Amino acid sequence: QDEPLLFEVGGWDKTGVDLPDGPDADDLAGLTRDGVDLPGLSEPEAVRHYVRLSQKNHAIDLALYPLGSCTMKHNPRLNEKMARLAGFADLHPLQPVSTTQGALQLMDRLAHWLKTLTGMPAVALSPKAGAHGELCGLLCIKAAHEAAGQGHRRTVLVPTSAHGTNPATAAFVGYSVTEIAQTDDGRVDLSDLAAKLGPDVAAIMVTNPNTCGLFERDVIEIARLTHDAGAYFYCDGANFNAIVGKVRPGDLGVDAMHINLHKTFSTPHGGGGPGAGPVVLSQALAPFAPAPWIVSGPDALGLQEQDAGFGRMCAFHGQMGMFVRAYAYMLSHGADGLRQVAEDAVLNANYVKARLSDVMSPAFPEGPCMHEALFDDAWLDGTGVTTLDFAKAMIDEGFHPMTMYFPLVVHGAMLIEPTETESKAELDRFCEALRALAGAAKAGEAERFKGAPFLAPLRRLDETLAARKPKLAWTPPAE
Amino acid sequence: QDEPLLFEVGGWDKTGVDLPDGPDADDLAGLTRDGVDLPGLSEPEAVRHYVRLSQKNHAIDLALYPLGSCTMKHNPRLNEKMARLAGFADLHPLQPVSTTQGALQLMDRLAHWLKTLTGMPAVALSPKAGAHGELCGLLCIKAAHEAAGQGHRRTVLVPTSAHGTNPATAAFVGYSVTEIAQTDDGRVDLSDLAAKLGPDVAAIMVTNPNTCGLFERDVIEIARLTHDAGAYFYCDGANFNAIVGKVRPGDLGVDAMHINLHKTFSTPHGGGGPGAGPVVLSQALAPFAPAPWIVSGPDALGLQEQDAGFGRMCAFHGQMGMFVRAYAYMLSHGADGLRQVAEDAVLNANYVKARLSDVMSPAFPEGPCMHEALFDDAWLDGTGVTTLDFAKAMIDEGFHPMTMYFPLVVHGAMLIEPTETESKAELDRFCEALRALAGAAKAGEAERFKGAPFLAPLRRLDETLAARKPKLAWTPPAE
Amino acid sequence: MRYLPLTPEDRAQMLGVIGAPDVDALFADVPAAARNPAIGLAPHAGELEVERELSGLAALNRAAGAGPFFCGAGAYRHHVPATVDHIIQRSEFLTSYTPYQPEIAQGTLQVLFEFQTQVARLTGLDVANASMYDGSTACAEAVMMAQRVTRREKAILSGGLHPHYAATTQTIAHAEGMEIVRQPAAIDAEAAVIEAIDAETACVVVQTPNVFGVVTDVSKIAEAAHAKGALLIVVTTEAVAYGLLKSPGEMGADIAVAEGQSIGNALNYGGPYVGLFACREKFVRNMPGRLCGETVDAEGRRGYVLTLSTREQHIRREKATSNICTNSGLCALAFSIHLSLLGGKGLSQLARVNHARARELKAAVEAAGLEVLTPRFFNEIAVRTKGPAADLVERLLADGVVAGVPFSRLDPGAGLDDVLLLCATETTTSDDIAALKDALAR
Amino acid sequence: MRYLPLTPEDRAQMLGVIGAPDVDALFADVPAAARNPAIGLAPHAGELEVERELSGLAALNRAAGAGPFFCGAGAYRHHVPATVDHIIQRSEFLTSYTPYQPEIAQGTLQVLFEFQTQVARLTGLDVANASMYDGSTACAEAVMMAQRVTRREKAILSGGLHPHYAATTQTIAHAEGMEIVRQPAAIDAEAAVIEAIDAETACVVVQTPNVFGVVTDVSKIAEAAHAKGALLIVVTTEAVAYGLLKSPGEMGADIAVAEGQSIGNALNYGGPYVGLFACREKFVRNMPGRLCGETVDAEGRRGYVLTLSTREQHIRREKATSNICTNSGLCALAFSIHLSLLGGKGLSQLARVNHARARELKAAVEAAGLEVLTPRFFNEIAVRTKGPAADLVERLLADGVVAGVPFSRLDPGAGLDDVLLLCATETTTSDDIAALKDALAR
Repeated sequence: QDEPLLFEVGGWDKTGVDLPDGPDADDLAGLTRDGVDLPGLSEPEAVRHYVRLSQKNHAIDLALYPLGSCTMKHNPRLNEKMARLAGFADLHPLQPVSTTQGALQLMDRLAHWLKTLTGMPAVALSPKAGAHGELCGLLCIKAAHEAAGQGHRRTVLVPTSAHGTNPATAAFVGYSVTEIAQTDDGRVDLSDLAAKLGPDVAAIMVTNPNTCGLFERDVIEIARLTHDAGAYFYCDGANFNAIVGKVRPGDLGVDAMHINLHKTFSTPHGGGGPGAGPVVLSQALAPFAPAPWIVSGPDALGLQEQDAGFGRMCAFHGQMGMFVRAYAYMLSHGADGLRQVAEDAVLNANYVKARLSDVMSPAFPEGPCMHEALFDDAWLDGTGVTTLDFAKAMIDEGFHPMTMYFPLVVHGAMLIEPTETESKAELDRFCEALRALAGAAKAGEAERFKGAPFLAPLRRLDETLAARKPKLAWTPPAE
Repeated sequence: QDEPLLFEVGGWDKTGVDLPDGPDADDLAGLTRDGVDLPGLSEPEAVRHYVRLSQKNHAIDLALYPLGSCTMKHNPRLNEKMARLAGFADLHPLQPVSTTQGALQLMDRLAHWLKTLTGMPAVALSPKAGAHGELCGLLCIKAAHEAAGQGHRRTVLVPTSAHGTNPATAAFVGYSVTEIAQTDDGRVDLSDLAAKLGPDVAAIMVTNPNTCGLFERDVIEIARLTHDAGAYFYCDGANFNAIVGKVRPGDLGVDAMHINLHKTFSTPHGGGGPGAGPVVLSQALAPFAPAPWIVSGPDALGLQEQDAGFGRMCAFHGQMGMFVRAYAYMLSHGADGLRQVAEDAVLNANYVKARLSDVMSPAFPEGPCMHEALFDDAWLDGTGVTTLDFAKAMIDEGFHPMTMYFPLVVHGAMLIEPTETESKAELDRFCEALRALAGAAKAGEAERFKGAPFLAPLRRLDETLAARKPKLAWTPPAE
Repeated sequence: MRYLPLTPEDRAQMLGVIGAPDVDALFADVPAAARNPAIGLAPHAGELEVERELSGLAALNRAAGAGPFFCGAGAYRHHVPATVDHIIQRSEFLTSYTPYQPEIAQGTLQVLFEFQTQVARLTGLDVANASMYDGSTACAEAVMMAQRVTRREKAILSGGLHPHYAATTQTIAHAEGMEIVRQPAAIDAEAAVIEAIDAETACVVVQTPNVFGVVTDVSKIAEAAHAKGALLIVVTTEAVAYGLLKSPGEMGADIAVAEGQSIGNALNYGGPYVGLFACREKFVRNMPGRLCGETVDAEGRRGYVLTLSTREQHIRREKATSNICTNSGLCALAFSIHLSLLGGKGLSQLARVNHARARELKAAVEAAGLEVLTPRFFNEIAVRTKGPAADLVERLLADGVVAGVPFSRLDPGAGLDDVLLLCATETTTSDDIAALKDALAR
Repeated sequence: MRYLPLTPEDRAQMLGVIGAPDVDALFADVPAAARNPAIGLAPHAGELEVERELSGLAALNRAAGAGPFFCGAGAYRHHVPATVDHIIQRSEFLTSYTPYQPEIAQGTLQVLFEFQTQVARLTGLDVANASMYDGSTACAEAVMMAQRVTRREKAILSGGLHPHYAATTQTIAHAEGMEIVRQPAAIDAEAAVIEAIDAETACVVVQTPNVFGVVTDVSKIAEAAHAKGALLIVVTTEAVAYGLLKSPGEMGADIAVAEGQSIGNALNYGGPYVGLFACREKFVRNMPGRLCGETVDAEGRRGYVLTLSTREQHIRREKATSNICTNSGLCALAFSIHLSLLGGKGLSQLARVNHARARELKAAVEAAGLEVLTPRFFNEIAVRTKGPAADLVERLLADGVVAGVPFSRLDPGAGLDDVLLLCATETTTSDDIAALKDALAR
């Protein structure tokens, strides 16, 4: 049922807080506004508004959320509780550092875990999300090249299968982007890479495991070629969850890699952030990392907040609230549990792949996948059903659709990432549902797909209308 | 969709906690059991199980919950937060009292508010729910009579409209129950009361406002007659929310009254408890109140835990967690806000009554009601629709049914209590839905009602089957 | 007022629809002299102010977790997973009513069905109800149920029963007309009830582990009771003990009651807690409290309803088996969630860890020169103090150690002033125990 | 492992279905030498142990609420209603993804639409996006957006802009190829930017209240900028100020950015926070970040979707307006809930209370003999200290007072070592202010 906008139910002179009116600000004459044109809700109305709205959402707490490349895993509630301890949540970023030693210790320990797990000597904690971390990594690389008199290197090589953030970030920093070809088995084409690695190349950006869900089995050779060409190896760490505790990127020759704490270390996605994107760095890049930086004093930890590396990524020290959650997750799993995370994530994905390969068409049937199973739409040929239709029909079965049409290198791609926190029973329920849907598609029940979803709070939305005549804010109804 | 029982999804050797195995209890040879035959769930599975289940419930946070006599009002989240402060939640009932002075102060202040709001000199805090409070009140009365050599008084008078707990409690204590007749306008019949008040009567139990939602306008005369007959006036305080801050039962001659903290003071119902039922007492009854009792020392508060009054109602000091919530609610409202609570509760009920009286039949059309509006089923005559059918059809409109077939004195009773925390907009939405349903019933659309609900997680349940062959625990499927 | 949605304009409009001049007209039935008294209480306060006052009060208490802590005696400090408290705060559980409308209360109902099954299996009995207020009232209800089953009036309470449970039972069951025979408090007193059982005995009530921590195999008591046509009621105040010890059902109990607080619920200074109540199937129609049963809906789908309500007060009124209306639903939910996370395996582990901590505690107390009185224990022991136990507790408190519960606080007349009850759980660290030992040695 | 549902039996069965001998076979593509390294980190720990470690670390910090506290300078301690934190922890908000599938994400989407409307109205501008990482990155994005709109390369940053915002903008916008002219830090420096505007200027960035607390009417700066074809970007680090002060839009701003932490969000030692970003409608296709728009579904019902995504990286890749992928959704939700509780009325009240507390603070500081440098302020003032402000902060800390932020910590090179920034909010009590005054007087 339709939930009105708060502007339609709120009272324009109503409030859900009890505050005094406060004296007039007579010292600010001429600088003040004449009221704020926003409705208020009493607390019961507010609670109901948001609880009702919430029930229109799918969530990982409700069912499998198999968004490949997004890693929707269980978010432990312990982590939420820890992040709300007054000593963390009610702590000001500019208090005297002598009053925040616990926070600095936590950041220092988190850094130690990140460095140890990746086999890298340094980590910049402040980036606020994965894309922000990519930016940080490329700025380190740029600064390193400039310091070495290599500022003329203006090209970044990116595989066709890369996340959109990779070329966007490279372009942002002023690099020109050149694509690297992909082999038939879904990996970087080494000969194309070698051909394109020249004196103008600043870095390569490779996701590993890559967005086809495959491990770049030539990664050590990729690193060697890159380094030989005087370029740096930026690894997109979005899929680190597939190898955490199992493989250290530092052992593979990586120079910089961001880590999405919400993907690998379970901080909640929250309907689109906040994330956190610390960047681990090789010895060569470490000196160029931005402020702030934790420094060890004789008796206490300190913060170097100025004049570090290439500058500053944001106002304070990064996403402390996410650090607490991620560190709680790490401690909970330990070295043994984190390796198990990677193994179970990969096992679950291969299980889904195995159970669906006879009714759908895997994009790379040979060999194991890593943490996600990629299918193309060849199996839908002639059914009149598209990847999109199929995905929307999943909604009616109680599941969130998989990632669609990504990576771009696979036609009608369907990228399924179950994560390690799904039980076999839930995987079986999911596979049965998809098998039944696949059967229906092949049996010519196209209408079941074209109109889907039927059972969601809304039917398909008109995205074209939204973009053609953008309505981005509520306006009062015309009188 | 069906959510399996945890016994069907849990693993018999699985656990969602990480504990060491622990050493064998070799010192308890012969006294130990061979494992515990219960399944476990990993944390992700547990979260999903309960979140999915939760979405099958209606809740006050979702929509109006007009259960007359149950008082489903908004539960402020501040109160939940306060009850979880370590100083309250992580406090043992048998710690040295010197380490629990804040808890005792809170109980003392809560007692002060309860006494002031009711105009009564004493309050026993320990009863754990309303019915437990009734028991406490009657035990005080019994003890007082016995102390006065009036132990022969064995009868309790109860109006026909009373809550079932009243006669049940009286019978429990060994009293015989005699019903008092009701007048045509829904109040205690004074002449019947006077006739039945004799030397054998220990007490009367009258709810005020009564379960027809009406104020006993002769309450002072009722008290006078009762006291003149040597009996005590027990008031069922379930409906105190209608008069809190507005009328003090002590001013009306009441000797004992329990207060459901979850009804008047907003502690959450929690799907059926925990409640809390402190009992305010007159000077005559105060000496007989049970242990424990807060006592004021020169420097600190103490607890008298033995040899108080008629005995002990439960193991410790009562529902402390509910005390914190109720006290937070009282402070939030203050004396002015609590009076407003009563006024808005009564206003909302009268508004619903006014808006529905032309399409339904109010049981007592004359004069205002208090906090709930009572209808009978005369208006359904000839429609083929029963009160039950009508109530079930409300579910399809997104509302919880009102209380049905209670009080027993009204045929096919429908008792609607909106509470003060409903907005006019929600009341209008509710009244419109009921008006439309009433129209449908009268228009002969009986099928819409007989089969209702259609849109709930389940259709009507077979209660007869459940009672005839009780299945009260899961059993493994037969092989 | 932040919790009141009506605006002055709303109120005026609504009065217009009602046809009342003002809101006071709606209170016309209230005697004028009693209407609108002056209430000498503070006016409404903002959330910040309320939070300040309550936080201030909370800060005057010493939380159990603030340092070494050894109190048990009917309430136990355990670690509860964060998930439990998260789920019970979901609106759909927290702010729903008793599930009288099963079509829109299947969440609560299925949980209750699962809870009943869990309790039945823990206690080794056939059926359990949907919870009671707490362990002590469950004990009183069990005694009264025995009266209904046996049609006898006498109940014998063991000297090992928690004195608060005995007092509660005495108060309530006596009010209902029963004769309560309470045996004198003694450390290892369970077998003594056998002598007292006679042909008028409705039930014997035995606690294991008892209030002194003593673990007892009650099989012989069950035999003796049954031989005389009496029921055996077994009480447990520490539900975690079910993870290690023989279940009441296995030892022949007819009714088992327990305090369930240990699983899923905080200490809360004594409440709210959750009473567990289980019995043999043949007694089910004499049970007090709510019961949830399985059934089907109009389309044949499995579902759950409250059932056998012909026992209850809202149907039977003065003929009900009990006057109980509410149960302890949300606490039962917390119990059930925690237990579903533990599973049988986790509960066994937890119980073993508790037992191991208590063994460490016992060794430390003995090393400090005190005599341990409890021969067989789960996670609690009774200790003989030199001088009144209450004095020792005060002295150790000055050293920052909350040393336990003097038995005299529970039963001042028992002549056991030199008995101190101490408890250790998985939350007790070796440092805590060392601090106690050091303080004792001072 | 409590978060991992697979049992050993599950794993064995699944490997069988896959046809792999063991799980390591699935990692065959990983170079053998790099597989399964020894990781020198602790093994897994139970919830109790993890809670102990983190609680221990938290206890090493002094929470802002632990005593008198006057830090602001870009992060503000306000009271957040308990309802806010309750709602954002609901599974359906907390554990959902970016709303790419609008049919099952209307909850998140409608909230974003409401948030955008709230931000547009607060800032007095036409459109707002669905949030940014924080205020500082929003500022940098605004500068780069001005470049896209004006096709000019130069940005002028006022000397009143928060030094961290200036540094962030300098780093990021410079990397993208812009020339950043940062004016020297000065107390009341806003008007100075007018001189610097020239025909190459893409934008001027002015903060009000500025980092020294100074409130400025930027209308004249807007006129000057527009006269030269440049945009005016107005920055606010204290969103509560919107409740009292003229909005950026009303004063002629083209883009307004702000730190939204003050509303609905805790201090969190600096993050996560929520950046607000609003602009005039004509610039909408040059905006960074996510946008939510209204549309209809296949049955004509109103609904919401993410829209204009042709600006974004996942569609446009290297031609995107920004590389941003995530926003700060949950913090935006908290902001929106708190603001919907406040309403315009409550926000105005809150702002007035803040202002009144700051006036009390100012009077106390002056009474203690210090010079207040901020001529017009909202809830922050800058004070001239005798000697380095950092030393004074250390001295007062010994007296239990966290006195504020030395400007030198933000910008050590500015030569303003004797400037201390102090802030008061509704959480600041008169006792707190008295404690500061007393400590200053010592």
